[in-house]
Amino acid sequence: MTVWLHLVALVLLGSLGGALWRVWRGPSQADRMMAAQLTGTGGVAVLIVLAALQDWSLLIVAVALALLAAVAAVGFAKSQSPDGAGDPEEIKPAGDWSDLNASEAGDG
Amino acid sequence: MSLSIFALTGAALVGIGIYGLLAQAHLLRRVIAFNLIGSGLFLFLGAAGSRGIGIDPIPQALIITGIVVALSASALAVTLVVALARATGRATLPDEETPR
Amino acid sequence: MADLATYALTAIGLVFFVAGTAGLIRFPDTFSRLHALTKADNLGLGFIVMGIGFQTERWSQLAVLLLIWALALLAAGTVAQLVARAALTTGKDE
Amino acid sequence: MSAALDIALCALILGVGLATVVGRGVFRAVIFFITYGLLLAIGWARLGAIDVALAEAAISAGLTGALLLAAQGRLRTMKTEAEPPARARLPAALAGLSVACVLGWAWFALPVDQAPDLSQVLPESGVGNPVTAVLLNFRAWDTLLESVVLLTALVGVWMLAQDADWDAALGPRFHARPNGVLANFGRILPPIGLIFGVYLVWAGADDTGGAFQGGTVLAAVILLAMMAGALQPPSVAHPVWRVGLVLGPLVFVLAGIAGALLSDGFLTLPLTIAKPAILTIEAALSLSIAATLALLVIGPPDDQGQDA
Repeated sequence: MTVWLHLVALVLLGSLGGALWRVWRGPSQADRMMAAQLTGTGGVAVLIVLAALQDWSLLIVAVALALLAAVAAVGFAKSQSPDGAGDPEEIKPAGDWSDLNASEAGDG
Repeated sequence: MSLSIFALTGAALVGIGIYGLLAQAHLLRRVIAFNLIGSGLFLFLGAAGSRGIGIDPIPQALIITGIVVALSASALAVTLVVALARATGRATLPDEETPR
Repeated sequence: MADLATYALTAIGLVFFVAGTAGLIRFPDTFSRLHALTKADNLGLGFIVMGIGFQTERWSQLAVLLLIWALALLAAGTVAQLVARAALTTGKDE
Repeated sequence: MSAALDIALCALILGVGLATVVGRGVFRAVIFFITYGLLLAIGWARLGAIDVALAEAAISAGLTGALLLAAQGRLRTMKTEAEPPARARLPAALAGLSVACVLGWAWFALPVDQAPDLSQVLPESGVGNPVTAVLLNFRAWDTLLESVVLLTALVGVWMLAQDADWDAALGPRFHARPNGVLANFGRILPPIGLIFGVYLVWAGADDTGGAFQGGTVLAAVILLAMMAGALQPPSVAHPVWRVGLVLGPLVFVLAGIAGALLSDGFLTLPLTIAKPAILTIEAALSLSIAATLALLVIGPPDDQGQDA
């Protein structure tokens, strides 16, 4: 079991490395941000496996990571808005956007 | 064995950070490079503190406070960068501009 | 028996993680890459959580594992929506 | 097998560290630095330093990313000059390489000291987590001064506000679409994070956790609630927040004076009251750390975004 769990952690780190390649390549900022988010999920998975391997109290680190996983991305969404403090959902996207729900469709 | 790996990684991170601090002119990138130096030293210290029997909690306590202080210093530095950019329109130090 | 379940479930989890990363690298545009991330990876994390769950020594550890997965799902859903919207309104700039 | 895992992890840490300093693009460097903190937390977990892993994870995931991304976005909207290319690369690389080599040599040249055996004195500290014992009892001076350093940094950040903005609320004016994804997230997560942060402070006496780790989680929760529009950032003069900022250092100093009067000297805690004293100091300290770190990341009062 120990060998297998080491192997699982190694493969997870490898998949994390693949996501890092996307952070490097981009091309858009959203690509980089989402790839970083994926490394976050992968990191949580690695920590869970390490908890089984080494010490169950490592789970608390995984909880902290999962809890705060979204904070950086929220900061990113904020910084992308025109005044640096808004919400991307406040802005209506350009062009035909038929996916908006009915309550929003009227207020153009 | 694995302690040496982490200690050497810490040493290499200090070197990488020094490179970034000297070669990159944009001040936000210098703040990041400075943080690399700090965390490399923490890693070195943490590995050194684990060499004896068991893990020495004193370096751990120092590193925890160090991480928090590094963040507060970074916050001050980042605010300075923004204030400089607001005053001059640049995020680089004036005397280090490449001559045109 | 428990070990067998761990082998199987973590293996499935790995498949999802690797598939998600492959999608992240191979898919042609930003929005299709978002799919790869938010779906495959969190499914993968779920299988890893279940697999490791068979190794826990106490019920509290299992509960913490499930909490981790729930938090990761909440974060991933929120982030995917916000980043996709940000990408839609600002476009590709670099 | 275990060594292979460590080598792979360290290779990733080094690769990401290198990616933050080479090439062009401030945004890319910032994103790499966020993932760098995550990998470093895994590294600390591998070293068995769980308290450090917790602090690193909470700081890098919860605070550093938001701080740097906000600054990068701010510089972009101010239309600062484009990033100049890297210069003097060879001398810089040589300087970095030589320092790294000296440190690497030092690792093998340094004598291996035995770690001091704290198991003898740990019962005298009143708490079971050795890291907490060091932070709040054996080396309490360091921790007290460090909490003052945090406050000083915050005052420094506030001093960079423009005169016209001084009375305004701290940071930019955050807003979100009512009942949108962000606003709802800002309502769901903070209660969970609050419980988790308080748990870390409480558990820190005997288990993994403590004032710094719990305070950092609470700071990230406050930051998130502010960014989602669920909590209004205070102004510089806000009385409740001011009390919160100085409460930790104040309680710490009072406990220290009590130690000087009742026991052996400043900041010594007699065993009979050590545990309740440490828990009280930790509770006050984590409140102050949470408030200080959150306001540090939010930044000085800044109305620039509004009139732009």
